[in-house]
Amino acid sequence: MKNEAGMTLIVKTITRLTVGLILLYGIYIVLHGHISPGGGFAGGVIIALSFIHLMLAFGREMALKKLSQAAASILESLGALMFLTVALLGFLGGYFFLNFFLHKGSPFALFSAGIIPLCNIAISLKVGAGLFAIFAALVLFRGIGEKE
Amino acid sequence: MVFAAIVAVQIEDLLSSVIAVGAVGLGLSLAFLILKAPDLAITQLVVEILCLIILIRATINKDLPVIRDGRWFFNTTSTLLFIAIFLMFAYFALRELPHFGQPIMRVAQEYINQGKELTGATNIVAAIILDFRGYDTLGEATILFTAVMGVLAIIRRVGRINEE
Amino acid sequence: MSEYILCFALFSIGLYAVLRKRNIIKIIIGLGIIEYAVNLFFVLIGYRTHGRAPILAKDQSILNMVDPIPQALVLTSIVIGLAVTALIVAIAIRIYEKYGTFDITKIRRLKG
Amino acid sequence: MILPFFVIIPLGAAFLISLFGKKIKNFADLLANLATFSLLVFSLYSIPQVFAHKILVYKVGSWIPPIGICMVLDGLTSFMLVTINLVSFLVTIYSVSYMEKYTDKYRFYTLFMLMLAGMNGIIVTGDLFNLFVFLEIASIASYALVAFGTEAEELEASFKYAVMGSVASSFVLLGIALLYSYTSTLNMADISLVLSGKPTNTIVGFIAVLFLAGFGLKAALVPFHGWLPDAHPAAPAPISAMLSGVFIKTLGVYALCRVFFNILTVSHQLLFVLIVLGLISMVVGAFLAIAQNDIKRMFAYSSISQIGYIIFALGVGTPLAILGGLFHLFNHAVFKSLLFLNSGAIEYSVHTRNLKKLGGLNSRLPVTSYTSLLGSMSISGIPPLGGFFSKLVIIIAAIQAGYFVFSIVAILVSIVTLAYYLKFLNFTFFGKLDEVRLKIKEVPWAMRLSMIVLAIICVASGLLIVPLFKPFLESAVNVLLLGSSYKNAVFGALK
Repeated sequence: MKNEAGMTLIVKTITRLTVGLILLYGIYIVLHGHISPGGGFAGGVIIALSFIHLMLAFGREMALKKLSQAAASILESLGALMFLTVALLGFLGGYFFLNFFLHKGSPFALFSAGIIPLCNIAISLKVGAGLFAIFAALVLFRGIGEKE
Repeated sequence: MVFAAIVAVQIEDLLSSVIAVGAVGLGLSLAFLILKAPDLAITQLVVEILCLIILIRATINKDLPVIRDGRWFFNTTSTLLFIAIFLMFAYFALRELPHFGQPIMRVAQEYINQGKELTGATNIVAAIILDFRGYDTLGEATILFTAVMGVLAIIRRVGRINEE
Repeated sequence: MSEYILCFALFSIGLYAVLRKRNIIKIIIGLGIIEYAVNLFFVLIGYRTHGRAPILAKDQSILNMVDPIPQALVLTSIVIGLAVTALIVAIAIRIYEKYGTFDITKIRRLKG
Repeated sequence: MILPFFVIIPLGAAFLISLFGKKIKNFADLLANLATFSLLVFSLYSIPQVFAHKILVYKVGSWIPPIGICMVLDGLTSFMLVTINLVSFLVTIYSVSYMEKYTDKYRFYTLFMLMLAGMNGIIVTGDLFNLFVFLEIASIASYALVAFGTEAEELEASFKYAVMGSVASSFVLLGIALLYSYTSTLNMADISLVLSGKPTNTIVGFIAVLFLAGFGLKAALVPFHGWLPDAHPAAPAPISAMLSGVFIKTLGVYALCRVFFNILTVSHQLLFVLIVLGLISMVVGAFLAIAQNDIKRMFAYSSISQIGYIIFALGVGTPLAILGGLFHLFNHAVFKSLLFLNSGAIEYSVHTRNLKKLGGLNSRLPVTSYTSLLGSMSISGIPPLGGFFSKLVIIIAAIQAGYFVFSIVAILVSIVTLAYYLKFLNFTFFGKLDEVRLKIKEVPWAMRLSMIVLAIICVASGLLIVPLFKPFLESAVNVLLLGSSYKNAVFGALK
């Protein structure tokens, strides 16, 4: 499998420069989801794309070293559980999915809008890890005899 | 976009047809932007990229003989006839909708008027999907989770344990 | 009106692809096109002439915005479309591995 | 107050199983059984609640319904919840032993729990788009579950099913889009309120046709039935039992009657369409079932035929007919899942499903053979069992409503049903035992237990129809009869 370890030098160099930026952009989109366009889903997909980018450029070992498939699926379950927990915390106020922060913070600030940023983070974790897991599974499938 | 869609369906080479679908998706993303839906434009764009990567992954490096479509004239005509009838009914039904550009906004106006005070989020779409209709979003996250689990389950190399 | 009709035309193209094509990938593409058409239709019905995007700016008092609900719904349905596509592609790859073809008429082990 | 738990419990269980299932042995079995058991308890608890309050509305996130999403508990909801959770509890017990054949058992439980969450979500929701979302959860989980064995046939069946299912979902979503555009709201009661203020016209008919196509595909009515005979046999036996037993009813029949009766308040022409579709399904399903040699394929066609009965009864539309239809729905859920579990048990011990290769299993698999005898007798309408009463009620109601010809057809189909179940019993359990199979043993206790319990319910539903089931069923029927005044009930409960 060594001959598949990535593309040419140019691609690798550019990837090294851009991957960090893509990841940062994804995180930015997630955190500002309640103020500007974007949100957990778009941000999560961007985060997943940054890892997929890495995988396409450097081959699968490199990307899986950063984030293994098992870790990805665990992260995904954690994200899902976190979302459910946020929803369940609404029971503190008596209702499922209640936005339980009493004062919502000043609009336009980063820390505002009650549960919305929390939900965004949970979703992005889930989406990012989940899509990466799908992709890794689809790619790994073609490397015969590697899995298990 | 409609043109690109026709190309995508009719072209014979699979890779080109996948790329044509990409064109449809990007056109859709632009359309969302024109229709004042920036949230959707971003999401559609990135989702489209991901879809394309997955689809190309599925088609690339496979020896693909060009598959000719069925030559039965009858079946194609009947399908087209069915679609034509569907479109005709759709036309009559659509005439009774509110005109383009003037939605009724019964519930939506309340979201716009009070969304900021009630949730504190200035992005009203975010306020709707995560607060007013947060339960839907839980379902949506679950769908993705289901798909991941499904893919991981289908991709397993050995499905059954042989007793023999 | 013409926008709606074009949207339905897109829907029909997808439907045609699903019903008549023999290649599995083409069928998946058809499903994707149907998905796009429905999403586009949702956003179209929410559009308001000279409306603004439903995001408040710092000192904005105009409330002439496009309908935000369809946008929220479409966000959900885009993700649903992605999930379905991923799953079907996974099935298709497995089918390719088992049969060595994407032609649906050659994949006929089941009868009826 | 109990309503959100119908979704939270299976969802939480699914997430936890996927997180810890691989590490801790037997964790998945235990948690899944615990979850389904608690769901059963909750759903039984909902019955007295409905009798006490008639209708309960739960506001998610404390938003008032047209703004937020609400969950509604009424007679029909609690009826469906009891059916689903009863079957799913027994099926989980069964799959503890049965699923040992497959690898990655915890993934199976995760998907199973997600499917259950989807179905419960469909039942409890009071919001149209939310219904669509949960419909998709349940469908996607079922696509994956059908392909769980990852053999060629299973993948092919799953692909066919997934394509048809996605088209169906698109139709439903298009219908919701049109409805939203027309009424500008998504809450079911609110839609009904807006629609009652407008004259009926083409668009409502068009929307109804879209919904009929979408939910009809999910329910496998005859013009749209192509996927079912492939998908149901391909799935592992517990999943076939769930799919045939409750899945097509939840996604197809329940959603269809909720939308048609409570939201759109359909016209007589459309109800007549339902009658015709039901009748065609009945006849075609029964005659195709006779010709099958694969046990599970035969059962799958028989499911189409029985769904035909239910849709036919709903189409007739008189109170008695709806009562019969819902009672038949319950009965069919019980005996069809019993039969699929039996077929799974046969496959488990004999490794074939071909009727021609079976025979004489009576002596080797006593529990399986007696329970499937009961199931078959019940489905083909032998008097003291549940299936007889529900078919009788449907036919009487059809005659009362003046559909003589149709009811004669229904009786004839019932006789055909008896014929093919006799064929099944004859080829499987009686006759000469193959000498190779002298050593096979009865299936493990968990599988036996769930089959026995289902058989007991089969008998009980026939004997106890009057004292126990009638009030229970009637409260469900009343909801459908409410028709457009459903909205008043929901909004009344809010105040």
